[in-house]
Formats: sequence, C-alpha cells, structure tokens
Amino acid sequence: MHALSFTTPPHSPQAEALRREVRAFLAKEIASRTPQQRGRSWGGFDAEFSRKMGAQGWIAMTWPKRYGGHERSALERYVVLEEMLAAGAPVGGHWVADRQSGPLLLRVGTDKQKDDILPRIAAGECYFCIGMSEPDSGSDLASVRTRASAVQGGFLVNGTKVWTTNAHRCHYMILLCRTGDKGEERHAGLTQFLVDLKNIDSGLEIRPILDLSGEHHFNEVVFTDMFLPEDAVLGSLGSGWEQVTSELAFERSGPERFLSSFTLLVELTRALGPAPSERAAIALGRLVAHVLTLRRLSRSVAGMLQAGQNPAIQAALVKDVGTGFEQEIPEIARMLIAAEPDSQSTQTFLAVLAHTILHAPSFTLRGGTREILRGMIARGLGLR
Amino acid sequence: MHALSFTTPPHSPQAEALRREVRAFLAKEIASRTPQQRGRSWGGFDAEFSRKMGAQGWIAMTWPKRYGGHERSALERYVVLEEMLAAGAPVGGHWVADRQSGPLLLRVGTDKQKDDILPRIAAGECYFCIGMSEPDSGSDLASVRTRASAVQGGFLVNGTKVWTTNAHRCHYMILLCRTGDKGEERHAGLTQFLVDLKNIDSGLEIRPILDLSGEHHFNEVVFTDMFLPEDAVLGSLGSGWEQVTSELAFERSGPERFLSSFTLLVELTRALGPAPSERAAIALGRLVAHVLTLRRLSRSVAGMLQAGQNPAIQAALVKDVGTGFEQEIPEIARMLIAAEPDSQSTQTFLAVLAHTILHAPSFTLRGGTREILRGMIARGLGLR
Amino acid sequence: MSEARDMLVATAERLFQDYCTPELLKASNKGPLSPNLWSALSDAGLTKALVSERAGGAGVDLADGLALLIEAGRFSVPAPLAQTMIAGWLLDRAGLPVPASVLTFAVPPAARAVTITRDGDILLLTGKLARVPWAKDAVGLVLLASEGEKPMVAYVPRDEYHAVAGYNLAGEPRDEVDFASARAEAAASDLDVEDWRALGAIARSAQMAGAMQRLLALSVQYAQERVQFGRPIGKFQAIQQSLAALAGQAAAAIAAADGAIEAAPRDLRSPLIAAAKIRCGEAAGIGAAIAHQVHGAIGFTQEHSLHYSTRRLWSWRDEFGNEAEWSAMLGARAAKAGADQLWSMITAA
Amino acid sequence: MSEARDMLVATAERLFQDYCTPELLKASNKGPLSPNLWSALSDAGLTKALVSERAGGAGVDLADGLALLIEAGRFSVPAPLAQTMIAGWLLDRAGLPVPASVLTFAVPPAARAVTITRDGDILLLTGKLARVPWAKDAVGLVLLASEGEKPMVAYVPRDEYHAVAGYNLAGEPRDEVDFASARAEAAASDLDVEDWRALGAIARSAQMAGAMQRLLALSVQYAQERVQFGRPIGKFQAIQQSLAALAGQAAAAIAAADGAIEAAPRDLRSPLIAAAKIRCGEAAGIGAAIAHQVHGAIGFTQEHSLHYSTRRLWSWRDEFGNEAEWSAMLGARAAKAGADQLWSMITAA
Repeated sequence: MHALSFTTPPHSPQAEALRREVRAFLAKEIASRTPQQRGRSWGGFDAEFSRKMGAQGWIAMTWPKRYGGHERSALERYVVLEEMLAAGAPVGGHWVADRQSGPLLLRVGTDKQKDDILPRIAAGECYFCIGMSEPDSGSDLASVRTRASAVQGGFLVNGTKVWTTNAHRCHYMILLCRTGDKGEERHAGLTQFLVDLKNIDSGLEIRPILDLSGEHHFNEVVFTDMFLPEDAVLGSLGSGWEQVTSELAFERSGPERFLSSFTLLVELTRALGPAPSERAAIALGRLVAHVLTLRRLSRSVAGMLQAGQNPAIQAALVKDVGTGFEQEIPEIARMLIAAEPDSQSTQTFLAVLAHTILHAPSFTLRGGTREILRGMIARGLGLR
Repeated sequence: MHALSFTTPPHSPQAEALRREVRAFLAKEIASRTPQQRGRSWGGFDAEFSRKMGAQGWIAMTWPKRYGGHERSALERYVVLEEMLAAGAPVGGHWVADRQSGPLLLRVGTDKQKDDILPRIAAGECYFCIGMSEPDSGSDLASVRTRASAVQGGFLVNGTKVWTTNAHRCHYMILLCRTGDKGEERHAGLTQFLVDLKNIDSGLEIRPILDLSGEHHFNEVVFTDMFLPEDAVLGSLGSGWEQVTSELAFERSGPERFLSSFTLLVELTRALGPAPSERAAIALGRLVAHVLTLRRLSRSVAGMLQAGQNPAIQAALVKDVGTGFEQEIPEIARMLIAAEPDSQSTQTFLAVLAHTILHAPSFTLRGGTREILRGMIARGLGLR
Repeated sequence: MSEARDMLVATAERLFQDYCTPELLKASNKGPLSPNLWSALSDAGLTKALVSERAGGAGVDLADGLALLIEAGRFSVPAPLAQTMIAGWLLDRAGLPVPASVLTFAVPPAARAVTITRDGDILLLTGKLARVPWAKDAVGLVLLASEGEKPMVAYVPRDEYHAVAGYNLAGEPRDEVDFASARAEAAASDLDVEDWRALGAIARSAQMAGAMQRLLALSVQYAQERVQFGRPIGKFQAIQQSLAALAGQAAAAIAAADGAIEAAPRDLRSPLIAAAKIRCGEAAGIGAAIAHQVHGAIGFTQEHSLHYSTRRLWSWRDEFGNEAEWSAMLGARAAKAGADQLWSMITAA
Repeated sequence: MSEARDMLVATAERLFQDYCTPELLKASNKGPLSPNLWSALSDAGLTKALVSERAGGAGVDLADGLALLIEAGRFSVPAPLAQTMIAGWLLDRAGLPVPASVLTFAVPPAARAVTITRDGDILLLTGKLARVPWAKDAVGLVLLASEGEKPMVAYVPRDEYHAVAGYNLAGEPRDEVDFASARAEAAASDLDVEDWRALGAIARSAQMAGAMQRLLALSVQYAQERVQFGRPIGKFQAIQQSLAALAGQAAAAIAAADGAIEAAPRDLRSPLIAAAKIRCGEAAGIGAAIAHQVHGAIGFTQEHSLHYSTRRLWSWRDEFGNEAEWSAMLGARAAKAGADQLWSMITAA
C-alpha cells in the first residue's frame, strides 16, 4: 500500500531568499513584542501589523495580480507563514481572510465580489470570520438551522452562530445557512452568504463568548430577520456543503498545525540554558525531532499541493499528529522546570506556560475534533 | 456521580502473617530460579511447584473444606497470589484451575464432578484449559461454531478451538459448544462441557500454536466426532453464555493485571544501582507510584468482592489501567539503559527486557481486548 | 472507612452542593472570598475539623478530615478550607492557640528564605514567600521556621506581614508575602520541611481526586445529552473509549489519594503520599485533556463549568511539588532500598 | 526524488516482493542467510549500489541508495543489505578494494575497545566487538580504527576474526566478534565515529520507516477482512481511530527517514539524522503496539507475518543509538545554539 506517499519537499532558492527578507522585517517590526504576546501565536490581532504585511506583499501571495495578489508560489507563501508563526507575529487579523475566505471568493465569488474585496484583503485591511457552527451543530453541518428565507430582493436570516472568532473586529462573515429542505441527501439545501458586517442595519447582534481564561476571541452572532440582498449569495444556492468541504480540505496541514506552542518551546530552551541536565536535553531533543519531522510532513503536503496533487489524507494526518504534538509541549515543559505556571509571572517561561496550558485544549477544536479527523483518515485508508 | 466508588482496602493481620509464611516458602523453593525464568510471570509451568503449593494449602484457598479447600478469606488468597507473581514463581500449572475453572465447578458442577476434581485441583495435581475462542470467533462468543450434537448417551463434538493455553499439559478442558440454534437472542444455544483430556479415545487433536517468540503456550484443538458422555455437560444445557460471562466478570482485577512485568521492574532497579541519575530516579519513582496505586485499586476490588459487593466496572477499570501499565514498563526501561535487548544476554536486565518486549502485546489480549473492555466500562458509565 | 468519616463527608457534600454554585465559582475567580461560604464552612465545624476539642475544634481524626478535601475538590470549593484545616492542625499540635478564622500555611522553599531572630519567646521573622494561598484573606500565616536543626511552628498575624495578590491558573489566590521583623508566636514541632510538604501534597492530591470525579461526571453527562449526527455523542465508540480512559484515570486518582490519606496519621514519609501526588498529577493532565476533547468548544468557554475543575487540576498538580519532584524522591528511595527490597517496600507502604 | 531513484526503488521492490516470502522469513529467523536471495540482490547490483563504477559497483548516489533501505525494511529483507552497502561505500570512499560478497561494518563503542599496532601498511588489530550484524556470514568486517585523532577505515577479512552467533529480537544475526593481531588493510578516512553512527542510524531509520508502512498495510488489510460481531472490525470506530493513529506514526516515520536520507550526502551531522532515529524509534514502539492490538491473538503467533515487522522494529530502534541517546545529543546541541537560534537551526537542517 502506498496510499501514504509523502514526496520529498522541493527546494526553492527563491523561498529561502524570501525567508531572509521576512526575518529582517520581523526583527524590526516585532522586536518589542514580549514572549507573552508572541505566545498567543495566530491568536494575536494587530491591524497595523496586518497592513504592514499587506504592504510587503505577504498577504494574498498566490492570488492573481488583478485581485491584488502577487502570483508567488505556495512554497513562498509557506515560508512567510512559518516565519510569522515561529516568531509569534500577530497575524490573527488577516489570517482567516488570507487562508480561507479569500481563496473561497477566488473560486466561487462573482467578479464584483472579487473586485470589491480581494484587493482589500491583500492590503491587510479587510478581515473575515466564519459563521458555521451553531449551538446544536458542531462538527455535523447537516444539522445547521440558521435559515435564510427568500423574500423580495433577497433573504431574511434567522438563527444563531457560535464560535465565530473575531466577529467583533471583522468586516465580513462567510455565513452558512439553510435555504432549502434537507432532502434525501443530508447536506442538501445549504448556501453560503457573504455578509458585510459593517453595513447591516438591523437584525445582527454580536455577543462575546469568553474563553476559559476570560479572553474574548469567540462570539455568538444572532440573526433576527436580518436582510441580505440577493447578491450576497456566495457561489451557488444550495451548494454550501460542497463549498465548505473543499474550503476545509487543504487547510489542515499548514505550519499553524504544529507551531501554536512554538513560543513555549523557545522559552523553555531559554529557561534551560546552554547546558541542560541529561533529562532536559533528552526531552528538548525529542521535541526538536518532532518539530523537524512535522515541518517536513507539512512542507511535503505544500509541495504536493503546489504540484497539483490531492493530498487530502496526508493533510489530515499532519493535522492529527501536529495538534497532538502542540498539546504535548506544555505537558513536557512543566516537568522540566518545577514551578507553578502563572500568567502574571515576571518569569517569561512561567507566563508563556500558563497561557499555553490554558489554550492547548483549543488546538484540537479548530477545524473539527480529533475524532472527526481520524474518521476521515480511516476513510482515506479504505475503512469506511 | 459515585458509580466509581473504590472502598479503602481492609486490613487483615492474618493476611500479613500469611505473607511472611509465603515469603519464607518462596525464599527456599525458588531461590535457584533465574530472573529470566521469573520474568515469565504466570506463564511459568512447573508441576512440582504446583504440588508444593497445594501441600501448603495455597490453592483452592477460599473453597469449602469438603472439596479440599481451606475456607480462607479472599484477602488471604490475594496475598498468596501477589507474592507469587511478584517473585515470579511458576504458578502457570494450576493457575486456570484455581482461578477460573474450579470456582466455575463449585458454582455449577454436579456433586460427582466436584467430588472427583476439586480436591485434585486443590492438591496442585489437576490442571485446566479453556476451549472458548475459535478461528473466526474472538471476543464475539455468539459466533461460536464448534457444535456438540446429541447422540445416543451423549454428544459428538466437531469444530476447532484456538489459543487454548497449555492444552497439551492439562487434564481437563472447559469447552464451549453450540448445542442449539441461535435464536432471537444472540447468545442462546451455547453449552459448557467438561472434557477429560486424558481419557478421550478419538476425535481429539492438540496442535501447538507457537507465539511470535517461538514459544509453545497456545494450542489449536481440533474435534472430529469426539464423543462426550451426557454427564460431561457442565451446568445446564443452553446456559453456556451466562456461565461464561459470570466466570469472566470478576477475574479482571487480580494482581496478575499489573504484575506481569514486575520482574523487569526489579531488574531495572538492580541495573540502575543505588544512586541512579535524576532522569532514572524520576522514571523509577513514577513506576513505583503506579504499582502502589494499581495494587490499592486491585485490593480495593478484592475487598469489595469479599464484602459481597458487585464491583464489575471497577474490576474492568483495574484491568484496563493495569495492563496499559504493564505494557509501558519495557518501553520506559529500555530508554534508561541504552543497550540492545537480547534474550541470550548474560546481562540479566537485557534478557528480561527482551522477554518482556516480546510478550507485552499479549497482556491486553488475555480475557478480551482493550476495545471490548472499554466498551464494558462505557456501559457501566451509562453510555450504552 | 469509619462511620464518623461517612457522616462528616455527607455533611460536607450537602454544604458544598448548596453553596458552590456556578455563580459563586464565577464570582470567586480572582475575586474575594465569599463571607457566606466561609461562615457556612465555619459553622459546620469544617474549618477547625482537625483541631482538638480542647482547642475549640471538632477533633476529627486526621485521615477523616483530609478525606473531606476530596469532596472539596469535587465541588471546586472556592475557599481556603485545606489551608485553614491544616494550619489549625499544625498550630494545635504544637500547642499554639488556633484563631477561629481564615488561616494559611507556608513552607519556606529553602532554610535561608526566612531569617530568624529572637525576642524572648517571640520570634522575629524576616523574609519573602511566593505563592502563599489566600495570604491576603487570612488572619494569620502558619510558617515552618527552623532554628538550626530544630523545626518550629510560627504564627505570623496578618498585621505583621504584607501581601500582594496573585493567582493560580484557576484564579485562586496565591499571594506574595513579605515581612520584616514580624513578631511571631512559635513552638517546637516534631514535623520538618518534608512533613509540611507532605501535608500540602496530600491536600492537593485529595482535591485533584475529587476534581477528577467531577470531570468524569460532567463528561459522561455531556456525552449523554449532546446530540451530533442524530444521536448522543456518548453512543459513538470513540467517545466511549475516551470516557473509559478518563474513568481509569479518575479511579487511579481516587485510589492514590485514598492511600495518602490513610497513611497520613501513621507516617508522613509514606511512599503512598509521594505516589498520590505523582499519580493524581498525572491523571490531572490526561483527564483534563480528555474532558475538554469530549466537551469540544462548549467546554472551552467561561460559561460552562468544566473549567472550574480543569483549571484547578492544572494548578494543583504543580503545587507542593510536581510529579517529577516527587518521583525523583520516590525513585531515589526505591533505588537505595534496592531491587530485592522493591516489593517489600511496596507492600509495607 | 530523482528518476534514477524511482527506477532503483521499483527494481528493488519487485525483487524483494518475489523473494521475501513468509517461508523465507521463517527460515531466516536465526537461520542461515539464503544464498538465493543474496545472489539475486547481488545480481541486481543492489549490494554494491553505493560503490563507484570504477570499483565494480553501480555508482548510485548515496541518498538514492539509502532510499532502497526503506523498501528493504518494508519487506523485512532477511539479509545484510544495509551492512554490505554501507561497508562497501566506506571502503570505496577510503580507496580500499571492495570485495563482492557479504560485508559488515562496526563502530567500536569506545576508542580503547580495539588496540592497534602496525606492520608497515598493515594494521594489527586486537579487540572484541559485541553485536556485529552478520559477522559470521561476512567475508570481511569494515571497522573504524582510529590511530590517535586520525580516523582510519580498516578491512578485517573473515579468517582474521572469530565470530560467535547471536541474534536480535527479530532473529537477525548480531554476532560477537573477537580478534587478536588481526591483519587489516587500512586507509585514512575523513569520517569519524559520529559519522559512522550516523550512517547506521540512517539505515535503521529507513528500515523502520519501511516496516511502519508494512505494519499499516497489514493492519488495514486485517481490519477489512476480520469479521467480529457481524462486520469487519475496520468498521468499528475504535479500530478506525487506532488505525488513523498508526497512519500518523507511519507518516512521521517516513518523513523523518526521508529527511535523514536527503541530508546524508550533504552533512552526516545534520539534525535531520538525529531526528530520524528519534522519530522512527518512537513510531516503532507506538506502531507495533497498535498493530498488535488491532490484530489480536492472531498477530501474536509465529504463523502470522506481523511479527516479522514488529520484532524488527523492536530491534532496530535500539541499534546505532536509541531515542534517548540521539535526543540527548540533539537537545544539547539545541540548548547550546540557544533559544533565539532554535528556529533557524530547524529551518537550516
């Protein structure tokens, strides 16, 4: 069986040249960012930083130039992403738009939608959130109940979405609604809409959902007879399921799947010092081996995508192994330096450790639970 | 929810007095047993040793005196078992008869069966094996195909059993056969038989199944028109499923569920010496903590059984946690002493390590796989 | 388990159930100690449970009193019950008076952390201590203050020390304490630094064991109620397997804590105490991960109660020594005893 | 991956598939090296793949040649292919002639393990080496024999050393070698003890990655075929989750081995080599446990082929340094480079 082939990641001198540029940029732009701030990883939100990224041409890197993109390779984009994550740069503003919503618009958007929005995303000025999960519908999209009912000139939307990251700071939401009945097929009758959050008159309410550490990233978004014009339909009516699925498939294997805790690994290394105990050296060496391996797997998938292949199962594997690893880092780190983790500590390691412990459970929530993911892998293995 | 109560194990001065006796006996009787032999744990077979155990009154300890038993407490029996296992004594001969088949006979056997057999088990002279699994029926007993067809004066048995430990050295087999059709209930129509292996004229063939290390413990047993008299029925016709289930339920939590690798832990301690590195001390201390905890859980279940309670889910939990721990010991040990495991090594630790690595996969096979066991626990939690 | 303990535990359970509502837990997160809760604990005799009747306490046996803390952990009781109980027991045992209010105790991390001079019977203490539980709320701090080789129990009243608020991951107070020539009553003690750490470790192990029970109950309940793909997620085999693993960790934590509690009155150096802190700490990390995995996004919110248990587990496992520290101690001891004594060390524990 | 490598690997795959039957694997378990298999490997040019054409080899690039070993691991090839390939490469690189038969190589565990005197150009070697693969079957042993600081490659012919049979857990020969004033041809080398260990580690990592692929294939196939409770066990979610985890370990092993192979011609000190031995070794233990769990009792028998892969994994992970040894080295190196160089160390690897 060779279903699991992972090709050797390609070498790209351009990408390595770009890496040097990115490092020079970061050395200047985020020098004052504390380890505690870096530890937020792609949760960090900074509009000014996003605009600077846009000015560098590091958002929308692979998109066509006519939409503000830069027509660079997927490998060059990969280098920018991993350098940002490894440095703990605040990429949370443009993250979803660059990674998920922009490419979706490119595939299924109308010319007008693309012309209006994509250049603003590329400039680092336009942020997106995803309205998909609902209180009674997590991984099971077939049970979506938010409904868009056809009315004169458009739709009236009623329902509630939850876990919409940064809804309170974003310009647009990609909203998945029921527009038809569930037929024989469980996933029929779903449609994606493009919601211009800053230009809704009524019927939209965004309420914070605080996470267990008391931070506000998530929101509950309630729609009460919110009107959407006809041209807010994204892609085609009733194709929501297919569009969402293709949207998710290849976003599983990026460097964000194993670098979420990287700042903690850096601070652990610092705290251990240049001559750690045998025990600490063994633990650190093992973690470095895992990062090296995951990075190779992830770059391999990027290379396969670049080559036009369809590495869906490989991508799911990278996410499964990678998120497990990210969650393991704080558990290992705390055993090497005996002290109580403390968000307010003046000892950087302990503060980053506290943040990482409190956020680690979310690493396997983003983009589907581990059970769902492993089910997909099993399907890829031919078991379902 | 308090479904999971584990009561504090009772103290028993008699049991502790007995412990001293057992240690004195073992110091004398197995002094010459090498660590490699001790490492076989309850796989070790030694008829002479079994007879000595019988003479000490340490088999059939809780059974009525009229059947050769000693009417001692379950806690005293527990002490004998754990001392034997911790010392790596060769208890494999009488193991199944003492632990499983004898108690079954006590519950459902006829007076004649009990009078004939139980005293010989108690004397350490009569060994049992279990004919339950079949080539196409592992954990799923409903699919048993070995059939006992009623004929004049008894039954003719046709079929094949596998994984019958020590069938080639045992006197009796408890054989599960289909005697009726599967009705509505998946488990109807099964009957247990008592097969006197040494007095079968024809139709019985015992073939070795070598394990992956090339050792012969398991057998395939093939029945071809083997005749069994009517009085070979054990318990009642058609009650095989209920009898087997009650037979298995409480044999999940004994010390054999966490002491299978104990000899390796002892040899690891020896190899590390009196002043191990910090890394080794931490690993060793953690393993000791696990043994202490598992022993307490296991003794707690023994105490609950003694008190007439029904700790089925607790027993399943002990087995699940305990077998996982037994399998972990070689994986941890090998990292602490860098050398290649070698069955022929003159270094005791490496020889015991080799044996344990090769046998560890079987720890979770005995008495049902981990998946089945966890399913039972889930049922106990109210999920099924 | 004694009848006395059963009654005590049942009383505590009712009280905790009544008072420790999600509202109170939310308000207590980096918030003030609830006077209502504290009065109730105090009126029920729990706070001075371990103090002799002569000294105004309930005179409960040490093991029975510590068993209360399993229930306290189960309900995430947001009050310094463990601290006050143990501080009171320490004072009483040394023959010092036991104030009838919030107390806390601290073990200086090293002998030199606190310097001692004498003013007759009164000790003058100077030093700094990090992460003392509820030091701001306490009326006094019970401190191990050794003069040379001789361990002493010292009582430093609240107005003799300065405290700066700090918190653990669960928002429980862990304050920084600072004192200069603080006047402390003191008395000789037969307990040294290892005994004090053991008492703290038993308390946190018991609390973790209780929190593990809560994790399991919450997770099972959630799995029975939450519907995905047309049925409760608890019907999916993958979730069942995870919850069975969680149940195993909870069972191990309970047994380990029970062992430490049983050992406490007999021997504060018992391997069962180290085993408890090691095993409960390990169960805490594994258990919290499974519980969050089963709960999904909902369990990651402040609104859901799961985090009151998981954040405490993530905190408690590192307090009074983490698994590595206790394992190093226990492992060194086993190694010193030697291979041929390993089993008898285990059965004698 | 080069076209040359694709062709080479495809050739090897066909050959291994044809020859490495369960019957041959069974006969080779602590049994003799199959002359048929060896002739086939030799005739196909695999055994001297890494030897230059000038010296009678195939002149394959080091990375392409090492990639063969993934396939060799997948088919549990019961022959010293890795040993002979690498021994040949070492001899050829040092300008020594390469015999056209079974070779092996050994890295003395410490400088003092072998003592060296000289008889002109000929070295006289005395020493003992444990667990040398296929030393009995080899026509000669290639040895790292350092004179002071200067590494030398020495060739000790079979009649100059004594070998006692020994085996690893998989029944592959790991012999004890003993020689006194053995006459060895020798030449200076630019490779030191760490380089030699790295070569061994890459070989074993590649073999483990291949064996992991086999484990996964066997386990998936078994899960599709084995019926329990009325359906293939692969339909049960618990088994699916286990196999997905196994697939993750296999993927990691493959990527890690691929990294080490890529690094080999460039830098035998590359962190990718340490990472491969660490990651493949870890995957081996986890993967073998899952595969046995899925297979149940059947996989635990000598008749089933699973153990040809699992016993090799259990052996190979400890050969040429286990995970702890390589991790200690890699961790010390990362620590020395320092926190701010950690990421660039990773990207430069």
